[in-house]
Amino acid sequence: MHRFWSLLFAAVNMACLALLVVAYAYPGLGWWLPDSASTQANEIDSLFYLITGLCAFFFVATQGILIYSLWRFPSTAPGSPSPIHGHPGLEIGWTIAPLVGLLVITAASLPVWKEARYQGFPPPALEGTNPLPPEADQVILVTARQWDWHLKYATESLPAEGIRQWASVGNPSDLIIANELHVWKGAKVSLLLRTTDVIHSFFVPALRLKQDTLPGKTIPMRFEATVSNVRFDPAEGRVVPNETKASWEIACAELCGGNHFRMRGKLFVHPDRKSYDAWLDHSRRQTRSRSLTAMLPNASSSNQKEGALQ
Amino acid sequence: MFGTLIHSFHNWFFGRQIPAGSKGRKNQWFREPVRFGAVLVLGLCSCADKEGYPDDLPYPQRVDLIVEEAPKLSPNNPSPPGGLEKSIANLGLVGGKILDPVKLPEATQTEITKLLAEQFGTPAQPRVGDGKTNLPELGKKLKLDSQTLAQGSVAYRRNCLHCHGLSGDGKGSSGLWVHPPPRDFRQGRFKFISTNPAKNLNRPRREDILRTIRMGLHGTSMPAFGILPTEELEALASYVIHLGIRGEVEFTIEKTLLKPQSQVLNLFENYLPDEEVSKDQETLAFFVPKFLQEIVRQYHTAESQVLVPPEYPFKDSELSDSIRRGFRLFSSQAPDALGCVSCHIDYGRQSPWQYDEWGSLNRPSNLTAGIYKGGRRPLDLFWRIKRGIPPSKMPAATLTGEDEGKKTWDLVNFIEALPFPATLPEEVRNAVYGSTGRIAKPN
Amino acid sequence: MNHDSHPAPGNFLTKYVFSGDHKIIGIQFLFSGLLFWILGGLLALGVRLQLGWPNQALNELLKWFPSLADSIPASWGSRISPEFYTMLFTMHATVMIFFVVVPWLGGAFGNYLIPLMIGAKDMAFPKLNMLSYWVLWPAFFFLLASFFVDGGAAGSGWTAYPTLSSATQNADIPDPGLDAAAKATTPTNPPSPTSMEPGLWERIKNRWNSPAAGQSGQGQVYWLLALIFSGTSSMMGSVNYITTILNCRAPGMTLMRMPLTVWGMFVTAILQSLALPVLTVALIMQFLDRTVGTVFFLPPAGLAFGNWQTGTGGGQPLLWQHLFWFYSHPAVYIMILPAMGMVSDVLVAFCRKPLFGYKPMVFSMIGIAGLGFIVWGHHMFQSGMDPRLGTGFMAATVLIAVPSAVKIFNWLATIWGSRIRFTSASLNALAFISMFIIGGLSGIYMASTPVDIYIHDTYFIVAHIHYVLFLSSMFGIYAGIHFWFPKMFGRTMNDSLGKVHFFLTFLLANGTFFPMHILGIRGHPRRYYDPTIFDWLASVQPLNQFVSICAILLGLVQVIFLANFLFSIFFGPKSGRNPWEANTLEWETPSPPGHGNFETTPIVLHGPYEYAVTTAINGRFSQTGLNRDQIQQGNHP
Amino acid sequence: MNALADYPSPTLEVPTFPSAKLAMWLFLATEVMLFSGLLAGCYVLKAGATGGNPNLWPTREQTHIQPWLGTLNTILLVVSSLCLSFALNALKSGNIKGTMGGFGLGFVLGSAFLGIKAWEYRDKFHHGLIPGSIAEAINNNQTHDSKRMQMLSSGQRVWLDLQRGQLEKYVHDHPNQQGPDMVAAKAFLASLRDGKKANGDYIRPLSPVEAAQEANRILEKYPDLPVYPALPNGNLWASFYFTLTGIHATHLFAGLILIAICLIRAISGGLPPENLDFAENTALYWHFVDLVWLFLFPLIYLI
Repeated sequence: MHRFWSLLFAAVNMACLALLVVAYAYPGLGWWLPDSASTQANEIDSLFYLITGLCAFFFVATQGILIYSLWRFPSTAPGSPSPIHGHPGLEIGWTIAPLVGLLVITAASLPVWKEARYQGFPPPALEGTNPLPPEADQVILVTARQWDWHLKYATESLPAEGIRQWASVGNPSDLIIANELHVWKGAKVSLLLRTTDVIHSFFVPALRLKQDTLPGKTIPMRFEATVSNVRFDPAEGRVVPNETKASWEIACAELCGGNHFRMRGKLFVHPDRKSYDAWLDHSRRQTRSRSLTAMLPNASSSNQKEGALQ
Repeated sequence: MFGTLIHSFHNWFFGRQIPAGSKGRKNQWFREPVRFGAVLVLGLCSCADKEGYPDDLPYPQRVDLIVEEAPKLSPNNPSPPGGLEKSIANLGLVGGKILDPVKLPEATQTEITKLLAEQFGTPAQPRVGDGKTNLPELGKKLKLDSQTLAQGSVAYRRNCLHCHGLSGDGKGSSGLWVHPPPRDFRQGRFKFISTNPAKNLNRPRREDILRTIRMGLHGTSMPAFGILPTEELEALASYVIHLGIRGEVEFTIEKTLLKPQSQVLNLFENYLPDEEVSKDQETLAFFVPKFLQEIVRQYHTAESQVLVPPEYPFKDSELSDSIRRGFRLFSSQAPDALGCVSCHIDYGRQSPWQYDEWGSLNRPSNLTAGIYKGGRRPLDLFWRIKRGIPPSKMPAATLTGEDEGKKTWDLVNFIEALPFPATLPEEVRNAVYGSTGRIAKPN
Repeated sequence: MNHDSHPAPGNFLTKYVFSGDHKIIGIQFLFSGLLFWILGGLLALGVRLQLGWPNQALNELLKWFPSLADSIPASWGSRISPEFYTMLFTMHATVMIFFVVVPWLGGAFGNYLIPLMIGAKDMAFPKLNMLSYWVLWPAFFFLLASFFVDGGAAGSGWTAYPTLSSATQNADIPDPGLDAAAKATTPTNPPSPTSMEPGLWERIKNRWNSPAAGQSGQGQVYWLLALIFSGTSSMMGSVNYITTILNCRAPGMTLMRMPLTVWGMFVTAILQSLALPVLTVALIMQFLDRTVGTVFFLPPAGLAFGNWQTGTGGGQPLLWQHLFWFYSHPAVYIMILPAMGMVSDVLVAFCRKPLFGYKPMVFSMIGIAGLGFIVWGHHMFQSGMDPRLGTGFMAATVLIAVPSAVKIFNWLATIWGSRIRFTSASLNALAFISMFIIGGLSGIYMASTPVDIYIHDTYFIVAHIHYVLFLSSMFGIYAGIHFWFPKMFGRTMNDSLGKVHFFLTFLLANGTFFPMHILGIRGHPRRYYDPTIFDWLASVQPLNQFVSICAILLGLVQVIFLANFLFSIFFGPKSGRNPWEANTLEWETPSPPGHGNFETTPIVLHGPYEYAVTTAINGRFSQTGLNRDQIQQGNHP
Repeated sequence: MNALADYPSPTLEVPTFPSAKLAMWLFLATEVMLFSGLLAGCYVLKAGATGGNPNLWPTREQTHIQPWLGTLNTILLVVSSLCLSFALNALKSGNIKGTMGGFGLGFVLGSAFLGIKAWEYRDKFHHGLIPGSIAEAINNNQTHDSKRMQMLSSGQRVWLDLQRGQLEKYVHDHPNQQGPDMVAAKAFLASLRDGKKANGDYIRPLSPVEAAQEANRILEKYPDLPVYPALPNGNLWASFYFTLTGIHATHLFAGLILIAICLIRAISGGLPPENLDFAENTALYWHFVDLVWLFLFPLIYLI
């Protein structure tokens, strides 16, 4: 009977491992990490694989010892156990071994964390009078509320009073869209996250970007997209997905009420600034238009475009 | 045979402690969970995740109070969340008029339910018209065919149900907790519409409903659904119209019949004045399809009655003059002023709460915040000014004269600039935000 | 406390209900926990039902259970409503953590085992002990009552982050209709000034009824009250445990001769007594925010919900997270350290071999507890706190993995070369170790701050916490119940049924919780009512369904355990004093022990794990040095 | 004392520290954590709200804090602690009268503390210092990043209502007064109303922020007018004040009950020696509560 139990332990653990391997080996299943589309995403993924490798090693080693022991040392086995109370050398060894592994992980994590979060933190750009945060190509204010994301795109230069003034008041010409994040490939995007009601969390899986929004605070974030998934077609007046048809979504990752799950947005990465500018220009014209006829012909041709109307 | 089985199981379970055989039948308890489990597994495996309402679920009959007339008062506070119904029940105390549909004779209630079910189907198979009467071509133009509606009902259940409720009553489980309360479609009234007021049509265009769904209502809890596929949005709009029509038929009949001494004839007189009815046609069964047709016709008319704004008359350099004129129109000083500020007190910062048609509390928008429920495009503002928001007592602007169009654009310019102190001319800025020392600096 | 002040109980009421006897109190905790375990499990099934089939019509899903289907309001459109769903998972976590695992480990096993294992006649303060149980009853009341108040039970997650949980609408909201009516009937102008000022009580009452969202309704207030009371109970218990362990040990029972179970309880009690008050403070602050209108968690500019605003604030929502996690991270250890101790004892008794590295085991427990106070920030890497703090917390968090690893290796070394008897108790203990490896390793992902950016608040966390709390702590509890059941009730549980239960639970629990890792890697956020609205999550919906089926079966399988447990109390075979031939002191008492536990005060001569002793009769030394025959006959020297 | 009591072996370790005292020390450790959590939270919030700028915190004048009352309370508590020490000493030396006196005086002083505290609370309520409905004086350095807060919020509405009510009552109660303060009161009252003049012209009422500034300006000139001031971070201050002192007062109340029990026991036939633990623990607890007050006093009354 003891064989049965050791086999059970072996089977369950191997099944768990197998599930991971299958999920990794068959990307078509969609059971593994989603597309990665930012510099930060690639680094986080590498780190993820590093940790997975180390964990897999410890997992196999410890579970292997456990299962082997169950197989090898049942009460029915001949002989009797030896009364060992401990072994200082072993203790020191197996204190240091995991410590080394963990230090490796820490060492690998630090630069990525620094890259992801220290940039612009604490936010000097918010305090001073800089028109733009240093090295940012694009500034987007994300205002979360129950239950959607309002994104404000700066369409002209920011006011002299600084970016905080822009975030609070803004320009009349700013483009405000719900739930659509438009950037272009290679742009250094500076996001300002805030909320009007409760804590939300701006989660873009494809960018491996996640940051809570705190009531009363404006939190800066940075990212740089490395893959594009759409382009703007001026002839059709709408955003056209690439052949790969990657649909990248934005979600809320912090419970924000009954409709928490409903805070869905989309990420559109344009191939270049030109495409983005064309989209911005088009959307602005749609938004600022004072003539019905300028908008009507395309009024119901595409929701992508219509979504930009606000 | 069975007894032996139980016996051996008994021994296995209790070991050798208990004498065999004596309590065999009592072990039935153990079979229950097993049966429960088997049934559950079978039940679960037999159903995939099928979307949509169950087929046998009917639309619920209206039992909540009807607000016939909302009070004129402006109370200090909004109704507490979850307290809307209680608040409505008290409206009678403060000068409102409420009617209780449950007080209708039982036979009438049954008849209404039956007729509504005939004309509008169930949540799973919604339709407009019973399929026999002559709605097809109008219905098709409005995309009210049963296929679109069925698609809409699935999308509605997924996206809208928990706020707007099964019958569109705005009392879904989440809806109780949000301010302002989700729209109750059952009166067929919509706030943000762009039809021409000349025809006295209080119907939305499909595009108006679509805009609300796409962009949400900023300043309320209605999210933007712009990233849903176009077909789904269209289907949703159709289904919302379906709910609106269904609710309106029910609402109208109940509201009329609940008045003292009223009868079916009053319905015809009030709502179908052109209809020639004989004595034996004075029945609900005759009224409902006719009335339904009338409503659908109105929706259809509304589609072509968009209120087209006059061409924008100003150059960029004239903007600040236009804002100044708009400011005067908005205020109450100038001779032709509209006095918007008497409701949008302190430019909306101290707006009082007011009852709307549904008996819930709302307040005029805070225009210094730059948040516009009905949309932020200049066109939306234009429509709000020219069209008003009738259900919540915002009147349409009574601008007259030749330069009516210009004046409207002046107002639009002023309202657009209001949230941005830097863009306001100095005297306007001082009037709105106080002199320099008293500005509440936004940062 | 002198034993004379605690006489043997006379009547039924003092014996079984208002008893000061630690054994009765332990069993009271055990049974209360059992009831809440059932409730918490059912709540979890509700969550899984929704997640497995988020769009399915409920009356079809539940077609075999028409009464259940009928209880869903028709206005919900044959669907669980999102508010109800948030309530389900919030209450599931709250019940399981604060009303099942903590009362079971600390309350039931702690109470039952500490005096027995250290050779004391009872706790140091029997009446305080009794009070610590009965203070739980107000908590039970508020928790259960919250299901029936307006808006249902708390729904802002067990973490209850402000401002979702705490925002209130208004300082004085009379019902607008009635308010206006009052104004209309008394048209005095100006209104009498005194009537403008609502009384304090009225303000509290109005605020109580004026949540900002469905998640901060009266249920939240009840939740806060329930937690304040359960915290008080735990605090009383911990003070009692520490005093008992320090002061009431039998002669010869040095600290380094205490069984690891007692060490686990001791360290847990210290953790609890130092960390819990901080949570209590946070709960009180939120309670005042929610009722009186203080602004601890309301940001300076206030909040805007829909078209209304709260008042101005001045506080910081983030403060709650700091205070909350200052307790709730140690709480994780509060919920695992006693189980670790119990598993060590169970394991050694069935391995028939001394515990490998007793001192390292003790020191690693202390190390875990000590480090446990400085790692709370790893729950908050994405919360918007200064990222430099995150770096510090990452370093501390990484360190805390080391003592856990040391424990694993010591257990493995204990098993190595032993002679394992496979019983339900030992199997559950072994499963604890195996599953704790998975739970521990998956924790490393969260320690690494960049990976946590992605993993945070996804199902990976849910998988991790369930591997630690269900597959570890619960298996520890199963092992403990199987192991000490003979001592508690004088009868043994059915071993075959126990093994069947173990087999099914082990399989199904892994089936339930392991795929959650995959969901998390895919990025499935937790607390989602309907993940299918997202394109990128469509591919994992089959996994969600698989998890749900496993979870429902897992729930059903627990019936076996429940049945085995309940029926064995009355009909199980009688056990002797020491059915497992274990060494620790509790086995030298009768089963169940009488009032005062020991016939004569035991004198402790050995450590707890003297097995495989070649020179001894039976190959072991019990802690008092008695051999099996003497213990069986009750012939103490 | 415990299971060891009846065991004869002197060679084995016997605890010397009484369990009851140990438990009381442990309990006090949890209490230390409770108050340090509270105080740490409060310090963090205050630091976050003011950023070290004392102008962003209400002054003593604005909050009607009277340090002499706090000092008096401090003295009361310290003396009551001394009384309890005295009572303990008397108890140890068998002086029952001294014991009764010590406990009795301690009880009276503690009650006096609570009485003064209650009076202070009443005073605060009277001045409209109720958490959640105090108008904030907006300082230009203060971050108000939500534009929407320019709208009348519920707290501000309560505050404005209170202002109007108070001023109307004042004007109504002093029909014959014509002084400049009455003029100011009437002007302020008028500027609070949404202003439709008799001729139909519209005058913008003061926005809440302006009203708050105006209230402070008037109060500077005419401190006797029944106007509630707008305080910088007033709501946070009130939250601190009531929570800190409230929780402390609750502890004090519990201590009073303990002292009362000691007193009753002393009166009804003296405290038997085995109850020395109880009396000692009571004193220990009371000293702790006293100690907490020594932290609260400077925080609330002096800083």
